[in-house]
Amino acid sequence: MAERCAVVGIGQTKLSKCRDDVSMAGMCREAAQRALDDAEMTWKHIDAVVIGTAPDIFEGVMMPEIYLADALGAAGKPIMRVHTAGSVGGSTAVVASHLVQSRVHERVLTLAFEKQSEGDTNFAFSSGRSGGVGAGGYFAPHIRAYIERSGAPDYVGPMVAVKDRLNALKNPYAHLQIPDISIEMVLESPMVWAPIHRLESCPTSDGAVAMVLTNEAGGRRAARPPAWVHGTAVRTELGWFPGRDPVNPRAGQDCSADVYQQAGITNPRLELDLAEIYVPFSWYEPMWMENLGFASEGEGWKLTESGATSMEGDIPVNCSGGVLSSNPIGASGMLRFAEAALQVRGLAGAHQIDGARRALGHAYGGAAQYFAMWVVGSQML
Amino acid sequence: MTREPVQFMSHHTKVEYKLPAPSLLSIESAKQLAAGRVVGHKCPECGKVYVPARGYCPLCVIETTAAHEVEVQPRGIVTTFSVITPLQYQGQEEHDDYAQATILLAGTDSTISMQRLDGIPIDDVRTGMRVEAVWLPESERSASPEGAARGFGLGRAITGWKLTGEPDAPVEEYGEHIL
Amino acid sequence: MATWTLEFPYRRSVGPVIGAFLAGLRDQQVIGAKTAGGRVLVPPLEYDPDTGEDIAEMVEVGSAGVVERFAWVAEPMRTHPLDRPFAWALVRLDGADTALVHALDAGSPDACSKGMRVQIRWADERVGHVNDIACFEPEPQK
Amino acid sequence: MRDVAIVSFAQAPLDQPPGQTETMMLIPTITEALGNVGLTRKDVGFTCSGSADYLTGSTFTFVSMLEAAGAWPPISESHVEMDGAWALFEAWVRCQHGDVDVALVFSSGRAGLGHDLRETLLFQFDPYYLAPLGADYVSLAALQADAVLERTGKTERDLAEIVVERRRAAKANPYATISGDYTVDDLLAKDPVAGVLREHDIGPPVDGAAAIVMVAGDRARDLCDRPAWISGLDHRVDPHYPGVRDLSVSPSAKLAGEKAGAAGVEVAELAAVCSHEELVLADALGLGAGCAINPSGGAVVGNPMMVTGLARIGEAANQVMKNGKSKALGHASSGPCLQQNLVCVVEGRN
Repeated sequence: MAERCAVVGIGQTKLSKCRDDVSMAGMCREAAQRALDDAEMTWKHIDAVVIGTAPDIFEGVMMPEIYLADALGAAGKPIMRVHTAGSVGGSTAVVASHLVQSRVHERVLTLAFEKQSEGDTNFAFSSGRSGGVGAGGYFAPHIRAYIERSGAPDYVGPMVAVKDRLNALKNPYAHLQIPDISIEMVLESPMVWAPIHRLESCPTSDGAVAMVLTNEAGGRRAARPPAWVHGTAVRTELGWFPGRDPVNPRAGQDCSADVYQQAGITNPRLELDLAEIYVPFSWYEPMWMENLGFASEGEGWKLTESGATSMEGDIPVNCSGGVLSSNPIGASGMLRFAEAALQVRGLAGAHQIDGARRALGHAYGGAAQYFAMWVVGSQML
Repeated sequence: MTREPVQFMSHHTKVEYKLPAPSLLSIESAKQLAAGRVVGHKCPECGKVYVPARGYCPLCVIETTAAHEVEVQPRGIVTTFSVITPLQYQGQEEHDDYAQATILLAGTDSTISMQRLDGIPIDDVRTGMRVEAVWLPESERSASPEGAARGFGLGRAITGWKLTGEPDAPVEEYGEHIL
Repeated sequence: MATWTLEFPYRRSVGPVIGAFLAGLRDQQVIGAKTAGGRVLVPPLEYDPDTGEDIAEMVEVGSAGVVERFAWVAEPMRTHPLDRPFAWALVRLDGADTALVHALDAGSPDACSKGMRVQIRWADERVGHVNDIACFEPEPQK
Repeated sequence: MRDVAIVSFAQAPLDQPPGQTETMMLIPTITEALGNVGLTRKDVGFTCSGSADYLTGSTFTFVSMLEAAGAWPPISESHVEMDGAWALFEAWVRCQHGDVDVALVFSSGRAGLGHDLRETLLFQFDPYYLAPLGADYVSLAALQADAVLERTGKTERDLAEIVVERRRAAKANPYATISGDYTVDDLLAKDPVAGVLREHDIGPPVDGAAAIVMVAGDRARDLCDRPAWISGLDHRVDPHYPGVRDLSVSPSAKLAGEKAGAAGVEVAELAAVCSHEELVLADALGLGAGCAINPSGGAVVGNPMMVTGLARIGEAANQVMKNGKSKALGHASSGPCLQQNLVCVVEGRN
């Protein structure tokens, strides 16, 4: 029987276009220190560090755990770095939780970051070669296929774009703060990668997020309410093969089935109080609602349209503002995991869902082929 | 003492990589394309046809060789597309909007992505269109694999795809091959 | 053989500690960091490498010091700070407890020795960069 | 802890056809590692790999390596941008949960692609002081070599003797880049590259790929006559900046060795990319005169970066599985001057 795992400390930086006041280490440190403070721990309490970040070319620092060891108080400790494309923040948290569940370590600091302002995201995506279309150019055809397949009305994507930006106004850490956001404003923004408007796509952000994970005994004596890990799962599939369905990838379905099974969930829409889902382009909300089993195939957009995914709905999605409002790429997945945990701890502030007891954190990456998820709850499973 | 703070520093990085020698497979593929032939490999296990050939079937994870070569017609169906407003970054050479299509080649199980369309106004691009290859004049084709797009396409002998003029394909014909 | 070059000018925000060091270099002064335990780190690290704690304060140290170790390079690489034979050196500046890695321009390996006194040769144009230190050179005999 | 053993290890041959991709290097290597113990990709419960984008200057290079892993139907999988030894650590942790019995670990790298690894690895260093200065890993290693020779009283001749021995041992290792009979005087006749280090002291960067199969509990005994049971696995890091450390010693290797139970190993495979690093590591790990060091030749006869550490663990496991040894150690390292170290101790049980 694996050891239980509890999230007892969470910290994040203000997410913004450019954190020009800190170094890379300083930015990571800010999130890590806040997580330690939340857990009422010091650097001495930490047994191991697991970090995650997206491609090294973003910041021009190869294997950044080497240089960040000092800032993360890792001297004399184990430190490792996970990289699973855009899902990395989620996968990193999963690896950290496994270190606790396997009883290899008692208290693990996990952190994910991206300081995109150091370099140029689109340069990095294309490795400086011409013809790069960015993530939006890659995913636009998948989105078009979803719209054609489901017959979703064209305003559903803009609805998501508005909802998540309105949620972001309740999250002081969120990057984009657009108080007058409206469907009209989204539709009037430039069409960057048809059918994706500029305001239907995520920003590029600087930021870091950190969590302190510990075992059952640590969770029981935590300074503040812990979030208990009810299940974790990762799944990966080939990014390309004949007959692949990138719109509703099987790896995502399998991953959610696994994590629900661990958490004892049979009807996610009824049994989960909210979800923090990796939605970098607005249409991914309805697409993932289907992939994650909240709606049957072709019906995901109706959840958005009916308001079910708004903060007032029965399955609120991305109360934090989500990736559409803040996207420090390597950290974006862990932010989803951390926001889910904040909610079940009752510590999400103005974007708190009252009485949230169970929540899903989700991240995806690559060609919609890497998935990482966890379910966290206010009670021990 | 107070002094003007330093907030930023520039870190100019530069590494020169030697490109790996072209593989025998890419040399063969380029040679065939220069001759106006589109070839791929047919997996001996699952029977799927891959164009361009990769030298293995990613589903069966077995290697494929020249013995598994098949020729296919340079025509296919647009399965999905996007209109791109090129992002500008260091190294980007694209500036104007363009449509990029994913094409299911006739007789294959593999789509080729990021393909350029030729003579089709952006507003007229739709899924299901039947297209055929537009070739560089034979004299201008290079039998060298250099400059071939990285894994996405068919090199430079084919410059784009134009309408065949036939009626669009029904979705049943390509719906399983969006990507 | 075909080559391709990955080249990018990263623009790094440096934060207060590294920023203070770089600003000092621009003004021909060397600023170090003192840890809570009293160890003076030069170049200043943002965090105490032993304990992980924040550093306590910034302190000025000397621009000359002692060579702890050196490694002679007869054929410099393109990326090295000097284009003639030189030594990489670990230099402990006066007032510092740790050593700075930089180039020592001493002409020949025989002119380098452990414990020798060296001083900073400042770059003509200083912009707030580690290369504002052009290199180290032997301190003139007093 | 759950009993987990290495049951198979395979490496890609040095001689690869032109234009060979990492994926193509990995496909037969993984097939061989699994096939050695009668397994296929379908039997694998967890896959973990290690690689680094900067070795090819491309982004997301690890994604295409999935095609060698066999990622359809979807698999439970992870990747570290670190030497494959850390992927092995992650897989070992995953095996502790009890629901996964068979794990596949692999790594690959193109350190031999032709770029100057000394330039490429500048990206590994702190981006404010060391990287912009151009303080490359060989130059920093030369400063460490000086510290080591000073503390131990050894000389460049001793370092050359290590290299002569390793190259001789490597004659029996078809995966070694350099092997053969050399004399100390021949080696010392060349001019140093940096400080006391000559070309022979520095493991030549090469392309490489390797795979390890790890199996838990009784299943390991079923698959392998003499599994290499992982009795200890630990990794530690030291502060980054070389000027704050005593370069003549390696506290992180010492600690990792203690935690992993390195005492009493009969064989140690050390990822000492430079000859003097063996001296630091042997001391830190307490390897006595009775311990055979790098019978494969080690990393100084070939450095397939990202694979170097994983291959050391594989070689150590082979000492148990195939050579009847009862306790062997595999080591991996990362960062300048042996900043980060991983120790894996494997044991044979009768």
